[in-house]
Amino acid sequence: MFLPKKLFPAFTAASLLLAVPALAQTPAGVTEAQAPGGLLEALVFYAVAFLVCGSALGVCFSKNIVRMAVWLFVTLGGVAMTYFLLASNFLGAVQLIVYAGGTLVLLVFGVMLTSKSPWARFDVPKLELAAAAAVALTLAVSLCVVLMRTEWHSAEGVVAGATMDQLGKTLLTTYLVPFEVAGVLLMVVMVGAAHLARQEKN
Amino acid sequence: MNSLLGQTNLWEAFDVGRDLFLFSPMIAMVCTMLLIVACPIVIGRGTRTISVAASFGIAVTFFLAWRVMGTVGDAAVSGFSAEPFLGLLVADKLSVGFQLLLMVFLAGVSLLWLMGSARTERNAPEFFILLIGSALGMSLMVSSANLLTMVIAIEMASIPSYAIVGFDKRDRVGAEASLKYMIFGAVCAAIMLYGTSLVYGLVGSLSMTEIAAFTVAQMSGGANVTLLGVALSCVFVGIAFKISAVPFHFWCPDAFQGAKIEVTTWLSVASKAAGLVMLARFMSMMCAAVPSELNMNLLTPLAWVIGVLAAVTATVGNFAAYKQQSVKRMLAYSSIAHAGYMMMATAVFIHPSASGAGAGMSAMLMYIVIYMFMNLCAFGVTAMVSWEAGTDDIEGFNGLIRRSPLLAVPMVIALMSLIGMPPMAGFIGKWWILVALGQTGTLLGWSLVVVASVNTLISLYYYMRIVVQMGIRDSGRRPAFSSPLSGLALVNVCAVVLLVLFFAAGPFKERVAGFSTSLYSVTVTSPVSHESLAVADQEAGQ
Amino acid sequence: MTGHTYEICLALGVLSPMIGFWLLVFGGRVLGKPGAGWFALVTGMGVPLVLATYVLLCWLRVDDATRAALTENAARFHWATIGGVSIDIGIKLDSLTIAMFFMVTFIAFWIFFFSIGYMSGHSDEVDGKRKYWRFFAYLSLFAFSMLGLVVSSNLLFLFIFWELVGLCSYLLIGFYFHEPTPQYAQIKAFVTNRVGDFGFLIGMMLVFFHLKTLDLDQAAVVFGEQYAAGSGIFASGFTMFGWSLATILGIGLFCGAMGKSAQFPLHVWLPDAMAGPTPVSALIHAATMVAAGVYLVARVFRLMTPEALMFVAAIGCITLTLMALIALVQVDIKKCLAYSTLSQLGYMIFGMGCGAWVAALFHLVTHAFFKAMLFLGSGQVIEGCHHVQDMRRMGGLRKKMPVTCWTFFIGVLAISGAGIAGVKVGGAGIGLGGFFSKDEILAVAYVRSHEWTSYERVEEGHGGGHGSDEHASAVKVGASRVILASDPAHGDSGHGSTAHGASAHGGSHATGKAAIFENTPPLPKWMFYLALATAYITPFYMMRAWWMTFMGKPRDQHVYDHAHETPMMYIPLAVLAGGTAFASYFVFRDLFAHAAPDATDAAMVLAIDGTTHTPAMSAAHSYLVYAVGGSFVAGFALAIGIYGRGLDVAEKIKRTAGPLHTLLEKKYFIDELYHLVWIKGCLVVATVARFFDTWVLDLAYNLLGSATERFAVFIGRFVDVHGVDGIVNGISKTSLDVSDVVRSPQTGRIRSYVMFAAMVAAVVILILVFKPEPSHRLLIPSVASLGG
Amino acid sequence: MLTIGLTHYLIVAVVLFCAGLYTMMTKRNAIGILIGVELVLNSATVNLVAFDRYLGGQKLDGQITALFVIVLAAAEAAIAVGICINVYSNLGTVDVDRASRLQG
Repeated sequence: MFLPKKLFPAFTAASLLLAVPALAQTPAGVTEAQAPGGLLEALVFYAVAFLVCGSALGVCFSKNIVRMAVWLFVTLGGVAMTYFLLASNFLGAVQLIVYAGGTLVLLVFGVMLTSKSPWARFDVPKLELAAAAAVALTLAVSLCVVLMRTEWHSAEGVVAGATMDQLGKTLLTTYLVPFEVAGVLLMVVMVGAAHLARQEKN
Repeated sequence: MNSLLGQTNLWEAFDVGRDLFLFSPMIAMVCTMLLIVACPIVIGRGTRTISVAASFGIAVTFFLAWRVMGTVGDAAVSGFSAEPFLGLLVADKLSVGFQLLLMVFLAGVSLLWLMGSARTERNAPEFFILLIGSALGMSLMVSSANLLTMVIAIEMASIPSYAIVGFDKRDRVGAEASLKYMIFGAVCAAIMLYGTSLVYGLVGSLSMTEIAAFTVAQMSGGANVTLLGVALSCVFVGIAFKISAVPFHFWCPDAFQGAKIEVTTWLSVASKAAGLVMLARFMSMMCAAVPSELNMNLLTPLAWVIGVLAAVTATVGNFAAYKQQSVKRMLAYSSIAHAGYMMMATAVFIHPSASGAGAGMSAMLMYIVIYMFMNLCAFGVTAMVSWEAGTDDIEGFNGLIRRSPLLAVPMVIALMSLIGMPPMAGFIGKWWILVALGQTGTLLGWSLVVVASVNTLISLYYYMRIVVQMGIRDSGRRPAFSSPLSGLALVNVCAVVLLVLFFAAGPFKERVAGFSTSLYSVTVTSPVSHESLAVADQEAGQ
Repeated sequence: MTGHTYEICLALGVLSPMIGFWLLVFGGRVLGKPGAGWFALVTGMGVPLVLATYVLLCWLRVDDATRAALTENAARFHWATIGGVSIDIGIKLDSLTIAMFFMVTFIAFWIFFFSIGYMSGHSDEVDGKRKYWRFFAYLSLFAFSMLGLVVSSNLLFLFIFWELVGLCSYLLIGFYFHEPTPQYAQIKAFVTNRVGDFGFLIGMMLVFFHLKTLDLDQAAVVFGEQYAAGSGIFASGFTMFGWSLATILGIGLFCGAMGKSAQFPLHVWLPDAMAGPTPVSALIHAATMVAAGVYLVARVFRLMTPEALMFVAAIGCITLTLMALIALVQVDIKKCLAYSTLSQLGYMIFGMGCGAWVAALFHLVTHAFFKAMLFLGSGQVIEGCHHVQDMRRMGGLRKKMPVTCWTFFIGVLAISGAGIAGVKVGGAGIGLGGFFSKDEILAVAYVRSHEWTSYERVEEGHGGGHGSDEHASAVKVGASRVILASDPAHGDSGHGSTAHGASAHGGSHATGKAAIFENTPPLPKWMFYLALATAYITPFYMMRAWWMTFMGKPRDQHVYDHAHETPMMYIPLAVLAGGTAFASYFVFRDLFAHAAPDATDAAMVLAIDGTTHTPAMSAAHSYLVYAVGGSFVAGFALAIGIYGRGLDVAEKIKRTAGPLHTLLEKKYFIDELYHLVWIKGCLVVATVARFFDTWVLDLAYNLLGSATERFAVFIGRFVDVHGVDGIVNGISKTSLDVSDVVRSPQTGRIRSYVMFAAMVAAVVILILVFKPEPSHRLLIPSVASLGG
Repeated sequence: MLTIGLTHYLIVAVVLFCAGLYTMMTKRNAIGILIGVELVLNSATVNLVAFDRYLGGQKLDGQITALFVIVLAAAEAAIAVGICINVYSNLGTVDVDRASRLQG
């Protein structure tokens, strides 16, 4: 692991700190300039990108599950910040509330419920790690190459961020069907998860 | 699809009543689930109560699908606005027909479950909710015309499936199976979503028609389509997972062996069929986006990819089935092989040459129908044998022909049908697929004919092992079977259907062919210019 | 009899055994031991035989025009439309069908009869009672399938019945499934047949796509038209091994026949199939099912190009020679008959390839009679000797089973082609079965190989010389013609022969036919000489078998003491012996000759009816007739000379011949060769695959240890495989090995699944991204020439 | 470099994607694999939002899709945790390498 373990709470704190300028930069998201730029944005972006990538790698290389969960939390926070940077405030909030606040907590519950000692390690053969790293690196390189080569079909530049009003309307009109389906899905999931996790009375 | 943000009254754009009617079978499924949720509160959670409610729901859904079937014409009928559900869902003969079929199959599986696991299971409401939930997901899969709905539908079909595979919580193997299924499924879904996001970036939309039009335009325009290829490959991972195409088939034998046999029956047919129909819809939209027949060879690389994958899938499935001791696992591998055959048909209707338009499509649909009955029959017999013998090993079939001829005869018919022996419907299914492949007149088509035929030969062995096992006399004289009457009825009806479908192949084929016509009547306004097509033609000719 | 009565009768004849089958399945147990057999005899074959006889008699009474009308108007029922082609269920009503139908029912009836006696001897089984009815149920199912095959008017339905027949064969070979040999044999038969059917399927699909029909008649007409126009399948330009697509069509269909009729590379299953009950050998593996291949070739004869026919002839020729040689050294009575069957089937196929359409079918019928009889005789011997099949332990049985002995002898005479050359009584030659049929095949082969060029000239100037040629033709060959001529209804209309049929048939197809006729090359001379030489071998090994079994002194007193015969079993023998003696005088030859003109649209059919002979050719045929006619004398003399006094002389020869004997005894090591090719070839593939697998997947686990271990296992398996022999073991073992390879990623560890899938995805993406050119240039041109 | 464009975000997403993939391949804890899945899903959402921002015009499809992805992730996590608990109570571990009774 290339980051000292002791530093991870510090990174968490840094992420929260970094969220502030990000939030400040796009106050309501409506009146954003057509071409935001400048040094500030670049700096913020690189900080956030470093946070996201670093913590994602932290997830990769952590040996125990609790650390992984914490790193994931940092990653999710960082992703939320990228949303803010992209002027998608609502999505950033959802990311923080639902993802970091809900899904991650669910996973942590899972961790707690399924390990005798949360610090237990499962070692993986070195060669296997190497193979996985090779696959991941190959993919990373090829994807980067192809993404940088691609010319995107519309280069309209940056557009104004959406308001929650617009999002809500679209969600409940155009995307009404998937919305309802997602609702049904959640209901089914609730039933299924409850069934699986419930203690059977014998 | 158009964003409707600017419109003042959104609901004027479409006929709500009509659309609700067109999609009423799915709404009925949701209502059935709600009914089952309500039952424990109002009446009680006894298996009988729940199964009555579920059968009522299935019947209503079937009836509604039947009614809708009568009203959808040959063309794809759209819901909500000019485009179906704003291009998110379609209702055509294909999707509604699939729902009809699904309900029949669902009824069969439920019956099997009630005879089997239900006897020791106290959680009928959960089981039915999950089962119907996955059925709803499959219905959505075949109706979706948009990558977003497609993804959601796949999840809707998969997530309850994970849960029902490990439904029996006292079952170690089931737990392991559901874990593997879930992990593999989650990974594939994640990759698919990543692909979807790339597709969105490239196309600017997730509507399948627009994706198809964009793809065709790019390819004929000679643009660099690498990223599109990568993105579509990632999307295909999700579909391949549902179809269990090699190399995304790994979950299939493990999950199928570990699951309760009723669940295996359900997944082996319904989820694969839904995946295949979805693939078929996607491919036919691609075809529709190509403006003239001459340019069909634009899509040749796509056909080759799917064709080769199909050939590998069939071969791997058949070979892997060889050494299996567990009949369930053997049938799981055989289902991989059959998925391979069906994929072959999907690969070639990308070439709708004048005479063969839709041949691959209707061949595949026919095969699905036949496959449903033969698998229900084979799994039904295996289920009853394994309940009796306490194991799903092949030894359980020892001397079945003497111990229970009413199980052995349908099994022989089902196995013969799976092999593709003549007097059973399986032969017709295979024959039609071969015809569709041959009709393309391409190297690909004929290579697939050869591969499929050789595979049939290979598969002979392991199916025959069961037949031989049934004939072999048991050393110890075991008593005759006491199988439930309804179970015997179920498998025997399936066997008879297999024979009937063979002899009534003509009308059957015409009916099924009707299901596929709607796909080809979809017209896509393609942004492809004629100059770019000319370029593509020249290049193809070189 | 008018209208559709013919079809109704035939259809009832087909359905009756089917009904019998179902009744036996559900009520066989009730019927009990002899009851089930008698029931099967009546429903399975009695009813069809009566109907067949009735149909045959009616058919013989009507004139040609009526027959043509009946054939034309035979009912067809629409079954399904595939790809715009309508497929009909119907009955092919012509002389060939009726003759075959009668032949099958007649012979099968007596074999059923025989079985009742034969199977009752097997009461020592634990559940012999159930087995008993099951046997007859299978036989009935077979009867249904075989009759269905004969009457099918459509290639698809022919194929369906064809598969059913194969299934019945599978079931019946493995009837004693608790023993290992039948189990292997049944799988071997099934698989080998499926290999042939694979070709059949390809051929059928070519017919379907290029001729746009599966109806036998229509296909032939379209084929002729396409040939004449140089369109359709003749315009494809596709070639493989130098064969055009049209030729591949014919060869593909012939592949099916190669499987069923056990022709050379696919012959391996038939000798092993003798593991089944003897009546089954008689019925299926001598008289009917194996003949189905010949019947198929006859039916699709008009779809065969000259090249395809040459291929057919070559395969037939190779089979007939090689198998006869193997028969020389067999000591198992059934195996000996099996190889003789192979050789005779080779004759039929060879005849078909030569164009001796009529003669080959004629030989099919005569062979069916005498070979069924011979097999039943051997069954009687085996049953009487308590399942001893080794001829070296028999000897002198004529005293214990005289009827069997002498009926067997008639069979030997028949297969040897015994007759008195050059003598006629009342206008008919004197001879048994093969005397006429085999010699006719040889005569056609002679014409094709030696006088083909002159034959063409004669064909051109045919016009007036009809009558005189007829009289000048070879005496012996003339015998069958005389029967033809004796029926005034069709003495003259040119139906009996060759390319002349075209002139009677009308102008439209004539051009096409004539052109093909011109393109037909002469037969290589070696083929004729091989066939001729084999005609000398046949009598030798048949006489050898007979002598070793029935004559001389008993070599095993124990066996001799137990030997006996029962009337239930020798009555059929006697009847079939009568059939053998008179089949060649009966209407079969006549009916085939009548069916022949239909087969002249595209290719040529030769029949020795005199009409094709110049006086010079007839003279040549006369020598030939004496040469062949004498063959049986020479063969018999040699056999008696060697085996007349026990086995000592034979042993001596065996020792002298050494390696040659081994070669024959081991059947040219063909099984071993298959084994080698399959195993080794597949192992190489498997090794490569496994090496890849080992390299990619297991690298992570433990590199060297695992690899070494796997290698060791491999070597072990490799050696082990060599210890096991037999093609079935081979194929299944190979498949199991391949199975191991394809299942090896299925480790049970989900992580390795994910890794495997991700690796594949990574490789795909890598290729996509770093490929040298954009994908739109990677278009693979469609090969439009392959399909229609 | 200093002008932040679409590609920058896409590359962040690629890193997330590959990190997730690596995690899925190397973690023996079932929940660890799920965490890898979450990373991949996040990469998809980053992509979607970035595309929406830079190419989407007035449409909000990307953001909406991202919302649905988050919902799907939650649903999947819920059922996954249920299954993990079930596996744990049956096998006594969530080590996926030890859940290999079904094989071949």
